[in-house]
Amino acid sequence: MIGFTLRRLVLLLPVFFVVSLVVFFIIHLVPGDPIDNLLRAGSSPEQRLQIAAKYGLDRSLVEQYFTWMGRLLSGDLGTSIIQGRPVSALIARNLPFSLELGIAALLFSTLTGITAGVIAASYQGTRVDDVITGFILLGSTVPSFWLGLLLILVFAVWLGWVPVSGARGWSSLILPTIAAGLGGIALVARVTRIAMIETSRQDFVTLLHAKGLPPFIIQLRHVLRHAMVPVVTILSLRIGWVLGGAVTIEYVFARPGLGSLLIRALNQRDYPLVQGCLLMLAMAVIIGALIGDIVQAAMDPRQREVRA
Amino acid sequence: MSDLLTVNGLSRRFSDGGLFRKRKVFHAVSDVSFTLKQGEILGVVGESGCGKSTLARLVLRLINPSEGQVQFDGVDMASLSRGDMRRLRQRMQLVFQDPYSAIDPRYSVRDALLEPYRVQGVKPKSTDETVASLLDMVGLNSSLAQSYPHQLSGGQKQRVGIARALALNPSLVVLDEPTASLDVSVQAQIVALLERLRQELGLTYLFISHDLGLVRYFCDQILVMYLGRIVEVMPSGAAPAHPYTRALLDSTFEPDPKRRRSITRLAGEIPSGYDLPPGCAFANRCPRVTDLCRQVLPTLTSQASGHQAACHHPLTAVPELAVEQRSVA
Amino acid sequence: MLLDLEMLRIRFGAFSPVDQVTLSVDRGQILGIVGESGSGKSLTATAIMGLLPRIGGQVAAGTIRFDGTDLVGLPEREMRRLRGGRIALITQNPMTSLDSMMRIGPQIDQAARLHLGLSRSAARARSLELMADLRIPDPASVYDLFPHQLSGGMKQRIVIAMALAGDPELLIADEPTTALDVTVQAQIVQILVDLARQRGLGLILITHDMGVVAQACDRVAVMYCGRVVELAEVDALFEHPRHPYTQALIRCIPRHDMARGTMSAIPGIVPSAAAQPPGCRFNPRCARVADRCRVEIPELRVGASGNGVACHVAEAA
Amino acid sequence: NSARASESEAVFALGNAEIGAPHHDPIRATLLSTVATLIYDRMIEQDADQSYHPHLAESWENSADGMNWTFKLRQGVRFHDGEPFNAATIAWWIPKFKGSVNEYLVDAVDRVEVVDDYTVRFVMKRAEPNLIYNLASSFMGIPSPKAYDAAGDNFGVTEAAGTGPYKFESFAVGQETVLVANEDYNWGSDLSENKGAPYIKRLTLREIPDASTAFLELKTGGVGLLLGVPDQFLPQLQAEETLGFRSLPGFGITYLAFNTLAEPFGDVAVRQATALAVDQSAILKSVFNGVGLEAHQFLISTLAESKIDPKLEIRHDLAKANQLLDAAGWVRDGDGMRSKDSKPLKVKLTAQSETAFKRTAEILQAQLKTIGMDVEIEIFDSTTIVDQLKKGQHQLAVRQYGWNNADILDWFFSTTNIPYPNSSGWQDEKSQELRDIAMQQSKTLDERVANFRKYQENLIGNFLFVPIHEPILNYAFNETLLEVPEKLRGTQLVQATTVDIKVVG
Amino acid sequence: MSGHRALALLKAVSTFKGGISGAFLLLLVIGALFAPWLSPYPYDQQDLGIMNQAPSLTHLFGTDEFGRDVLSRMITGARTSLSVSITAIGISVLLGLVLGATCGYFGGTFDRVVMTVIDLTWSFPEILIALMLVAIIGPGLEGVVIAIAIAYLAQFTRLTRTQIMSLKSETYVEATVSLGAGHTHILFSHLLPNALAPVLVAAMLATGDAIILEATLGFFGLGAQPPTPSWGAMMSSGTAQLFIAPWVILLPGLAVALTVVFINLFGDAVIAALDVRAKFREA
Ligand SMILES: Nc1ncnc2c1ncn2[C@@H]1O[C@H](COP(=O)(O)OP(=O)(O)OP(=O)(O)O)[C@@H](O)[C@H]1O
Ligand SMILES: Nc1ncnc2c1ncn2[C@@H]1O[C@H](COP(=O)(O)OP(=O)(O)OP(=O)(O)O)[C@@H](O)[C@H]1O
Ligand SMILES: [Mg+2]
Ligand SMILES: [Mg+2]
Repeated sequence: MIGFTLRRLVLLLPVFFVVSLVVFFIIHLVPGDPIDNLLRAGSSPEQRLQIAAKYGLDRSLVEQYFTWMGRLLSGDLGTSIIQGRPVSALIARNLPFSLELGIAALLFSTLTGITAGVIAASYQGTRVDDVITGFILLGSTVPSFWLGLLLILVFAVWLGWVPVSGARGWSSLILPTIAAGLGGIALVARVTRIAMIETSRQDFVTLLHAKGLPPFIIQLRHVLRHAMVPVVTILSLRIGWVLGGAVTIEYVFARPGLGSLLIRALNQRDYPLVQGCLLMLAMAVIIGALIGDIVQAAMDPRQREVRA
Repeated sequence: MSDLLTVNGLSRRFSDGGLFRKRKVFHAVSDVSFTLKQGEILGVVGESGCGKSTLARLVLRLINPSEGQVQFDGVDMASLSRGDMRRLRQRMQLVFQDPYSAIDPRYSVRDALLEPYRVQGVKPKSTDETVASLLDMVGLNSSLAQSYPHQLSGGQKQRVGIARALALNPSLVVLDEPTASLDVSVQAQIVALLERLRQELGLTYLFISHDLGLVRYFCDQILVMYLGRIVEVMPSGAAPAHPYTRALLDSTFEPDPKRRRSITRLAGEIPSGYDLPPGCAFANRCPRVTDLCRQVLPTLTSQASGHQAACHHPLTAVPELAVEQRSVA
Repeated sequence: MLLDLEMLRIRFGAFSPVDQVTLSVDRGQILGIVGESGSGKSLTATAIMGLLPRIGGQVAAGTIRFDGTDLVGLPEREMRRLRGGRIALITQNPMTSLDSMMRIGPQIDQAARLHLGLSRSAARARSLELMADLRIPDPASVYDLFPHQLSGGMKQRIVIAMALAGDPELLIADEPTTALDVTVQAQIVQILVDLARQRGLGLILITHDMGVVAQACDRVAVMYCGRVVELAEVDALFEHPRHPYTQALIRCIPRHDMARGTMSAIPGIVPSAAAQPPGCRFNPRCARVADRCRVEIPELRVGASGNGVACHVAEAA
Repeated sequence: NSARASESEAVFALGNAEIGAPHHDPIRATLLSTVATLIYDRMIEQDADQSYHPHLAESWENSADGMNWTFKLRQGVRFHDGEPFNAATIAWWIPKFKGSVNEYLVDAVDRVEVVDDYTVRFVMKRAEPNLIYNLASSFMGIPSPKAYDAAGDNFGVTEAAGTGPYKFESFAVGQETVLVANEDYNWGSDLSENKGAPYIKRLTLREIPDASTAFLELKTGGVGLLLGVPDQFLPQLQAEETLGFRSLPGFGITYLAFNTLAEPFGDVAVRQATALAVDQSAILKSVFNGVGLEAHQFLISTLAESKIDPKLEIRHDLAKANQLLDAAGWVRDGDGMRSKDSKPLKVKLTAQSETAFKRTAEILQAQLKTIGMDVEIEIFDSTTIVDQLKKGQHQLAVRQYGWNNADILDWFFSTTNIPYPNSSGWQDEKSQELRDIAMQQSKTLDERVANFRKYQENLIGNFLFVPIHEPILNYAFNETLLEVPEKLRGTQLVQATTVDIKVVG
Repeated sequence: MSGHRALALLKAVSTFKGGISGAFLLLLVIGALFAPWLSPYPYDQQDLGIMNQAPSLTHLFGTDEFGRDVLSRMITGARTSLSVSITAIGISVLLGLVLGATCGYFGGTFDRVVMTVIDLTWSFPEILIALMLVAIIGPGLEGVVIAIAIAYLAQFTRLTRTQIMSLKSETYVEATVSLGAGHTHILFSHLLPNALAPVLVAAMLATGDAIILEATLGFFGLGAQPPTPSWGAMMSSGTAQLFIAPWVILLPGLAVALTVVFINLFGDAVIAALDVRAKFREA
């Protein structure tokens, strides 16, 4: 297992290089530059040159890339042009919020999705199945920013159960979690349901029934375990979404986060910050896929064998 | 009769793993040689995974051998260009074990039967007639031409498969367990059909099966394979010389309750093709095993005319069997 | 009789793929059910196990009497108590019959813990014993393996052990050897036969291989298109097959001593479930078809001997 | 709900324009929020009527040639870290701007001379009557030299110290800043009633980007006061009984910018026709919900420089607009759109993606259609727009500036600022001459006002822009939580008023 | 369309769910196609005298902040929303088929590289991809279309690739090879046609998601340029409207939700219908 992980990590190096290249040049393709966002009314052209020089923006792109890469390899993500703070510090400040919401939403959508998927699969083809699938479907048809506002209206304004917005304490996490997670439920539930149904068609399930095991034990202890493999795959590939996908939610609920940081940076063409955030996201995504593989291998003894 | 097919030292290995994983080599077919005369039926028997299908694919060059040559009608297939090889395929055809998946579910019987012509760029005189005569040849009603595979029974599908194989007038037909997934009553129909076609069209068959009884019934000559190697080559009626062939024979159930008899219990498990023992692959299950068997790989040696076995202690040499025997009933 | 099926009919929505199934098996007896693919063998087994509702079917008529109780209409809770306990099932494909994500041992333990109320360690001890009985080498280490680490024959033995774990009186083996190699197949049949004899189990051996039937069974039920067409002692069946279908079936098995080209086949094809002919279902393919066969469904009449045939012509003879 | 938790606590939500300030260091900042005005005091305060008032500078004097400024400093003022405030502080402070983005604020200052402990003299490079304006800017809040030098880059992030009524407690970027009352404070400015410590003892300033969320927070009491209410929300807020309102004159102008280098706007007649086609009152009503003022010239109405000859003001006159176009040879086609030499009068209108801009663009599109101009809207983010303006890729653009000084005219129209910020590409000798006079030859404030009026009259006569709207600053607060003075002081609701706000009950 | 695909569709439509949803979608498409004739008013006709009016007989769905008729804007908006999502998904499916088929059929290093990149695009939040692309490409629907296309590319590529890989080992493909067929014949006559059905069903479901994504991008001011309406743009035209004239926002929201629900229902019905055929094949 450790060997497998190590080999996969080594494979990450070229990927990292490619990603860094893509990330760097993509952001420089976007028109506009950060200096305009730095200068205010009244400043002079000399000042502009001075700032360009300070951040190396006056040099060629290739040169800039290698400087950036050089720093990167020594662990330095650079300094935000607009905010004047180290990129790593800015990410470190925002990351916990993203993680908090991302993980909560992921847990919410996974747990609810799996539960719904299991129930729907167990009652496959009946009213219960229809109602659950329909309900979940409805939840996923509403854009999350929209849902966020409606949730605030109902639960914070009318009912007053939770704060309207902010990122203080668990109570302020409830609504964003629901708004961010609701769309994911449909995905998880769908995959779970189909995987459960397919698994229950297999011979070993028939044999489990033939052993006289109660159906819910069969569903939970055996079928679900098999159904979790594709669910884990899907989830591991969505790790980027966990970290940076909640932009609209962050906006509506006035929460800080990586997504918002990145979008603001993008709007201001704060190159080092955009590059840092994107690279971090990309790495998280790749590592997420890796973790997914490992978890999957841990779950499925056949894969463990092949990879050991 | 001339040699239609000559196979010489054919081997095929599959390797597993990659850049960062430990490489494992699987010996699917090892050092197989035989010749097949025009008009003959050569049977290949062996248990699942012993390399029968791989051999079939090698013979038809659907996959490339790791070593060895295949000569078809005197031509070494390795020397052919891609285009020539594709053209040569007209003369050798394959019928599959699983008729259920041998036809594209989106193709009607008619489409399937015309595909050989399309692929080879041959224009049949009249498509309708061609389809009708092919169906007739395999004993199907021409009204089935518009049917899709899911509307046919297994036996019907297999007949379509055979008709498709025969569309381009091949000389050699490789039959890869053509009846394995069919019921006995259907199997009998198909076998009878194959026999009739062989006589009418002068076909040569390479007939693959795991059913020794069927092979002995249908074939002139039998190759017995075990873990990728030929362990015995024998005329259809001969008594087996290799203990493995013996075991195979003993394991078949005679459909006659009066002849209930003891079954040879083989000890041990079939070794994996990944880590083959140095000696005889059957050594760990063989009742006649000696140290020699475990260390030295036996080669095919002649037992009688047209009968060879790869065994250090062939059965004809020692008539008495010291085998654990148990009665079934 | 341990198990007695009488005129069983299985219904899926509007159509009944299985009808007029009458058969019985006693303790220590081996009943073979033969028939071509789709003839309703598995459905019959499923019905006995009470698992039809799971695949959307139901028993429409007839009785399934197990040790005196009719299983038809038995509440699911009680059925569950029988299932895996007094009645056990072995399915066709050992490759897919085990939960690939669970270790071997606990899968065997399950039935013993559920039906015999054994503790974890007692169940384990019992499983190891069973595995040893089935000649699984080194049971203790196999106990902790995963299914994919075993060969097919070994897996099928595990499946058998699993079936035995609940200490059944009736064992239904649905084509237990089809997916196995010839040499392994022989061993598995051997094991099942030994079990029936030694433990006094009633064994229903479902197969499409007349050879297996001839070698292993005491009695045979021949099925065609969802119906039992002949029910007989095995010797009688092979010596004097009465139903034309049985006769034809025996004739199309290749034997090495037959000359090439002498094997005879049954003409025509098995009718699809949706297009069953009226009267005797075999009539379009039957060599001895009479007018009556085309209109009137022959009934299976079981005599005092327990043998019977569903054929107008055979009865007349 | 923290705002209710303790009697003397309150939560304010920052206005949208203030969101995203990365730190509270006034010297380095490009964006400062209200927070900075609470932590730091300035030498001079500016009131809503643009008048100047002493704060840390008790009085000041500008020499006749404009080359010397002398400031008398307030005594007894202490920084939060206990350091005294005196002339040495100023002498340390002004040079700190060198090399920063805010250098231009004190660009004209050659050096600072310490006259005595509480008197400093700025020796100027050139006369700069506008210095006083600069000193009232929030970027001129004075930090504690000791704390500043010690904290380095972390100043304004993890710690901050000024002399203001509030002390810095914590700051979570993009989220909130928590401040506590400076109990030693007794040097409140002229603008505040309360010269002592503020009434709100613990003040949280939150950043809520979405206006609806902010509104709902205010309504539910999660926030006591909104610093900046979007115009679209005003009617909605006004319908709420528990909410109170205050407003201040605006701080900028929404306008339509021309690119005189891109046809057809090189032609003054087309520019004038376009300008006359714009109906400011309709826009005020529909886009801004009647909030704010119609703009008919380029400067905010509280500036004296805005009082130009009324005849020159740009006002809706459809008939004249059409006349002008007819005269210029733009004839109407069958579909009502104009063309000249078979070139259709089709133009691009660039606008920013924020709602107010988008809506203004939409309504302008409809209004310009009435003079036969076919307008196609293109929405970009603000940085891309700047890039386009710089490259001269635009024709028309809906823009807004926030600046309460007439020198904005120089910023936008001086030849030296081509291509950006003078993205209109305006190059005219007469205009430039008037600009030079206004910018460099005004010795006194009155002279400056007169010169700038002339400069603006020239620009308006050339129709270089269409003034549209002068927003006013709106503040809403929850009356069950806070008591806000009737009359707000200062150019925005900042320190001056905040110290007077009381917590209800 | 081949015989049994038509059959599957027929089967889908003949179920209750499939019938209702099919009818709704058909109406929607007709509405979008004939928008100019069906709209009671020009979608961009402003009338400041009747701003933000609640639904009435003259304006069934009320008016918006410029006094424009909301119903007319929604009908025209359907056109934008549908064409954006259908075009985007269409591009995505086409590209996905090409990439997926190439990767799945030929495998090797090319496959590994492409799939790594593809996975990356999939795991990246669509909204970020879209924001960057729109910034690069410029405003308007093109950017949004391309962004949505890229966001879904991974899904179709993966699906096609898996399909092709499993089909590749089907016996009938080997049968074709043994007949002497070349790559082109195998890919175009066997693999792609058989891989198509699940990809098309997935595409249909994705079209629903794409409508939501278009709406979300509208929230960030990306997409349809005013005065062109799209449901997304209407929904997010300043959330202030929610309190002033909720119908301006709620009705397009409802339209999006309904459309997505019905697309999903219809997709399910089609899947079920296809499944029946698959079962039939097994029997
Ligand atoms: N493409 C391949 N890659 C790796 N291993 C392969 C490949 N093809 C076949 N094998 C392996 O080679 C061995 C022989 O396979 P083959 O299909 O020839 O057996 P067979 O005798 O036809 O068995 P069966 O009776 O089950 O059809 C098997 O163990 C199989 O796993
Ligand atoms: N779940 C089901 N729903 C509807 N019909 C079914 C179902 N299962 C089986 N059948 C039908 O019942 C008939 C008998 O099936 P069964 O599985 O019992 O056959 P079998 O004799 O076991 O065949 P095989 O030898 O192939 O296993 C078949 O024709 C099949 O079409
Ligand atoms: Mg094979
Ligand atoms: Mg069966």
